[in-house]
Amino acid sequence: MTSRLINWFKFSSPASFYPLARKISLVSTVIAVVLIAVGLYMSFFVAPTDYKQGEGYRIIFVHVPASWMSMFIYVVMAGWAALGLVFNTRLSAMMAQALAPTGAMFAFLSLWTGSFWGKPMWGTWWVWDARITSELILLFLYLGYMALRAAIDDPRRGDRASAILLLVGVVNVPIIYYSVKWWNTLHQGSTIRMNQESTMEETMLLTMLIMTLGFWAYSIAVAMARVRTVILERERSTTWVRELGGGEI
Amino acid sequence: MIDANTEPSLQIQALCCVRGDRVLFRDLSFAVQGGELLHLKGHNGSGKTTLLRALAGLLLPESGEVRWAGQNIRSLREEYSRHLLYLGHLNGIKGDLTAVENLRISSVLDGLQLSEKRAWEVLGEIGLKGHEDLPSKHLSQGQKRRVALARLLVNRARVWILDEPFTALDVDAVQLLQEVIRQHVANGGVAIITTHQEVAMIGEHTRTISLGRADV
Amino acid sequence: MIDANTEPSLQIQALCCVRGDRVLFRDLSFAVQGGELLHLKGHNGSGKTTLLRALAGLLLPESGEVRWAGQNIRSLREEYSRHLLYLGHLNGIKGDLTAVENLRISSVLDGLQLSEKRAWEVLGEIGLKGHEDLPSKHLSQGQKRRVALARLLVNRARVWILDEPFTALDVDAVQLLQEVIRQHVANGGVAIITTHQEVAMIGEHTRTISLGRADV
Amino acid sequence: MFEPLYWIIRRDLTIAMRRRSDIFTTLIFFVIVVSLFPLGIGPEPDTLRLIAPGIVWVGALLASMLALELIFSADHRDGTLEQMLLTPQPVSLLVAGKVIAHWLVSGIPLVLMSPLLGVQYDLSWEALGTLVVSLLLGTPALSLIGAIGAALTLGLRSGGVLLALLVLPLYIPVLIFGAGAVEATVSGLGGQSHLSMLAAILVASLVLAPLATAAALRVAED
Amino acid sequence: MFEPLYWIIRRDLTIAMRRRSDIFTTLIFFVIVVSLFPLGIGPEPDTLRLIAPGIVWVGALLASMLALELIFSADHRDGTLEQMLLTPQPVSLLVAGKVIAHWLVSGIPLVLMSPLLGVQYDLSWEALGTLVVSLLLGTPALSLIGAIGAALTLGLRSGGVLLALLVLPLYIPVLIFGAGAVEATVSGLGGQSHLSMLAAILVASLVLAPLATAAALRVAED
Amino acid sequence: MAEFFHMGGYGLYVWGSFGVTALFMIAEPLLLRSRGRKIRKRIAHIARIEREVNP
Ligand code: HEM
Ligand SMILES: Nc1ncnc2c1ncn2[C@@H]1O[C@H](COP(=O)(O)OP(=O)(O)OP(=O)(O)O)[C@@H](O)[C@H]1O
Ligand SMILES: Nc1ncnc2c1ncn2[C@@H]1O[C@H](COP(=O)(O)OP(=O)(O)OP(=O)(O)O)[C@@H](O)[C@H]1O
Ligand SMILES: [Mg+2]
Ligand SMILES: [Mg+2]
Repeated sequence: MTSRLINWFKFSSPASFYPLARKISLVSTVIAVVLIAVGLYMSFFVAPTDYKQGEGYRIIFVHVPASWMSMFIYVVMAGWAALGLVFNTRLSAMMAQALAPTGAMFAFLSLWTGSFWGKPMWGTWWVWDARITSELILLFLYLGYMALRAAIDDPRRGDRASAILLLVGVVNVPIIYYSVKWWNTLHQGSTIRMNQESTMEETMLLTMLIMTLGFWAYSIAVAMARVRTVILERERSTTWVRELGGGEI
Repeated sequence: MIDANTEPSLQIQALCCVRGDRVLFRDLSFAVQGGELLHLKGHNGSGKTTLLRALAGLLLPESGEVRWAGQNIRSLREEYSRHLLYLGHLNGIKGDLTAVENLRISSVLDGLQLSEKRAWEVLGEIGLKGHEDLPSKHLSQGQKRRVALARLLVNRARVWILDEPFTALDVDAVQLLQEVIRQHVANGGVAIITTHQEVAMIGEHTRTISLGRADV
Repeated sequence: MIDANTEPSLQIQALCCVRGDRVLFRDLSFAVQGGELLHLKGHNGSGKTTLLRALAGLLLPESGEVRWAGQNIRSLREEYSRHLLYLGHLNGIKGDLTAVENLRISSVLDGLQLSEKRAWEVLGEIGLKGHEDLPSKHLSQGQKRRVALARLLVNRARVWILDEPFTALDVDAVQLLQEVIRQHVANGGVAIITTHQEVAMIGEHTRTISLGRADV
Repeated sequence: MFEPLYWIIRRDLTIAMRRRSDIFTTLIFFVIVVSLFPLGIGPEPDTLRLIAPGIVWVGALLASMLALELIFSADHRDGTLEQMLLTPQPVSLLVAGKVIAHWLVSGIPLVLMSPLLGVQYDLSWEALGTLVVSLLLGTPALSLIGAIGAALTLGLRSGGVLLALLVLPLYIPVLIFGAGAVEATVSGLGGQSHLSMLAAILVASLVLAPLATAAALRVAED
Repeated sequence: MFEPLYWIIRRDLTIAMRRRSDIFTTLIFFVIVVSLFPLGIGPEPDTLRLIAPGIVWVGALLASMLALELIFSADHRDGTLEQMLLTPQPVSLLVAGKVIAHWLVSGIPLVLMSPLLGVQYDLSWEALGTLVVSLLLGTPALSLIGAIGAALTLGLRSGGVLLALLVLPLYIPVLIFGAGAVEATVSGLGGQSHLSMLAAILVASLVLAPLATAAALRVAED
Repeated sequence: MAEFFHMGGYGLYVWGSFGVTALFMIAEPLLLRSRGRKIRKRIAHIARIEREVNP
């Protein structure tokens, strides 16, 4: 029991996590490349043409994984933030910091690909639909987090302030989601609903799943690489970084 | 819960404070007992303010801890604040309130009741006669400092942490303040101060700690 | 237009400053010549800062006037600013800029060009070695003051108006600053300062003016 | 426990009264913003009636957000905030006091003024009633949520704008239910359910926001 | 004469670059405010298209006004403004430099972002073009006029709100012609005449505003 | 081949989505690498100076 605890705390120090992050990053890079390659092949050559939307529907294979990742990453960041506040470990905050740009990127990609889908399907780039609007708000939450981090120079203060923001945000995300949904459905208007075929074809579902896993691996790879950079930037004057001395890093 | 009658004592253990990428001090350990005056010395930028803020619990040190009567001040929180009076580079008074109002508010928040009459008296003592009822933003630099220092005359905290209390004060006020601090220490309180002025801090119970290396 | 070679002289005539309903001083008249150091004394709130701001042209006096080389400074405006260096209770440096950038900017605005190299030298002289390149909001109280005072080393203004320049400075810095002021006066400049600290302001050319009544 | 709460509120109200202009400025900002839209959009009454609930609510939201900037910044700058953190009182209590005082000074006038603006946009009496009630429930929630943002951005140079960025997304549910209540009344559906959602949000933020704000203040003074 | 102008601009741009987040926050505030309205008003595209020019312009106006708060306040607080008044340079020149830097940092991004927001409201390409041009002419005028207000409210506690109060009425002509230009384009009338009015306002404020601002700054430092 | 890129008339939209996604997901690691290089270089630089000053 005790030995396991010690082990856990050992890896919560940036110095010992630094080499580990490299290994994780390398492994997930390989997984990501393989999965995304397979996913892309299936998206274009295996999945059949949709009888209603023609080839246009293929956007789903990037759109949905990007949307899912953007939401998932925010929750993970909030988890790290909570850990950081409770145990006062620097590494947790660094993990949250490392994830944020990737999450924001996926939120943006979700909006972008959604727009590029909406134009041919609905005839407009943008519609104030509930889901779309809450994705936009999620993007704002990411940007707010990053802006707050950037505005505070003292890294420790930045860690704690942005952790509080993340926790407040994550409490709000479900509230925002349901309120937006309600707002939209209550005064219907001319909004065109996303067509929800739950009878999605098996291959399509499988392809989407593979792409999602690929994006997942990609996020882990990038986050680990970024956390290494963040560690170096923030710990550059500590002895362990100095001992690395630019040599074996 | 700390008994109010225990001997007050502040222990600093292996404290290390870092600002940016500069280590201001590391492995700093000492203790201060009731009846002692600690004079913190050091050139500009040696980390005196940083240390005082860490002692007051305003700043989370990089490592090490500060103990009050044996317990870490982080876990004591408000309990420790009850025994503490900190006065920093900023005066901590509201420009829109008069000196009297400022003094009474801070007393209430410190957990004391201060009648209006007593507040006037105290302000008179500290040399603000005739200015008690002026919004304190109109006061001069030194008068503002006096309003802040008036808290020393009503407060019953055991530990005083004063960061350059003498700045902006004229000669009379400096003398008065010295006397007040001496009284406090004589009554068994702890006082930790910094100052660059050559002030005769009286008494056998004065200790000096110097921060900072000789270079820089 | 004032000839840069005329003997600098500041004449104060029947100056009266009022703050709120309090007359701080009235009918104040004196003159300061080049090569003179004027030490303004007075207890807290006696009106020293008010007088200095009036002398710098930042504050419009109730009545009376301030003359530079025979002309009212109100009519001279920028012309007078060219000969003046005022340093108040605030440091006048930007926290987001480094010490070097702060110094260079203020020099350019004063109409001087200061090379980056020279700026580093000057900051080294004033004891900020190793801190030249740090955003100055991270500096300590005394270090910030030093950045502000570095202007004294590069400026060629004839009149220095310094409001408590010694606050927050440590002993070494105080000595250095005294030396710089003495030099300036020896070179025929005018210096008007206030300070509550017992500073040996050297030289035969020191004049003292006291503000404020004994009561209050 | 309520002694310090009372004193904090009293203190902040005294200061606000010394600078009475504060109260009016928030209010007038509200009035001006709401009145700007007809200028930008054009004067057709039908369009205006359609967008009135949204506009009035967005105006109230922006006014309340702007006023929030002041809630801690002055105290931070003059050092009174650091002193507050050092008192033996629980910080979240002091925060609650400050938010209450702030709402009394900046929120209440908005609520009182709103019917007048609603009339400008030709709303019915019933809709005006709902507007007032929705603001009465919504603006304190805005103040509470906004206080978190104000504490987080304390002392940062880009304070005002950053505050907006952090806080506006969090305000969205309040906006939706607030404006939704009025719209539902206008369209004859009744705003009851929206109003109870607003009340629920208010209660939740009353419990959680002071804690988060207190934590953020401690961080800001570090 | 241009040496100090150059240095002031360079100084302010350096500071802005040190805190790059400032630039983005103004921008994102703009985006958020503009996105708030559909949430208050409802998602019908027809209504939204109707009010789009007004909303985008009011959003730009509010964003630019909020950003203005920062233009002198930091300089005032740390004493650099008082030092600027004491330099031998004409104060209106320094003011012009600060406003230019401010517009580069806060105005330009708004102009660049506006087409995207227009797309959200389903505006035509032509209308988007007019929107950009009108903002390009209008936002510098907003900065110049706003600077006067910022100088007048300097150091007052309720700075932000009071500034809004003083400045918004002066902004109204800019708003009317700016949003008017876009609307005229939407309805096929062509926004030419509106745009030339905007240009005239810009020139006038370029000449007068720095002088007024300089005078206001002297008063603020008294 | 051309038919593949034409995507049954949806070419712009499909490639617009996949293209931008690919662009971002390739650019992100590249940007990250340059950021990492910069900090590593700086650390190496400081380490070298330190070795020179006190060997
Ligand atoms: C800017 C526009 C859009 C945005 C921001 C957006 C956002 C999202 C989000 C956040 C999800 C994940 C939701 C969830 O799993 O609950 C999602 C899923 C999905 N979207 Fe979109 N979307 C947009 C446009 C479109 C368009 C135009 C279509 C198709 C016509 C579409 C079809 C789908 C489908 C089929 C799913 C997955 C089905 C599901 O999980 O329910 N989206 N979108
Ligand atoms: N981000 C940072 N990077 C590097 N150094 C920093 C940073 N922040 C603060 N410092 C340094 O930390 C020190 C702060 O010291 P502190 O304010 O405690 O000094 P002090 O002893 O109170 O000085 P003074 O006598 O001038 O008040 C300064 O030397 C400052 O340069
Ligand atoms: N509105 C007002 N009403 C009444 N008195 C005022 C008002 N404004 C300022 N005063 C008084 O004017 C004086 C200001 O003096 P000033 O700041 O010049 O003092 P000083 O000599 O510089 O003092 P210090 O040594 O403390 O810096 C103070 O006594 C203050 O009380
Ligand atoms: Mg200090
Ligand atoms: Mg003074």
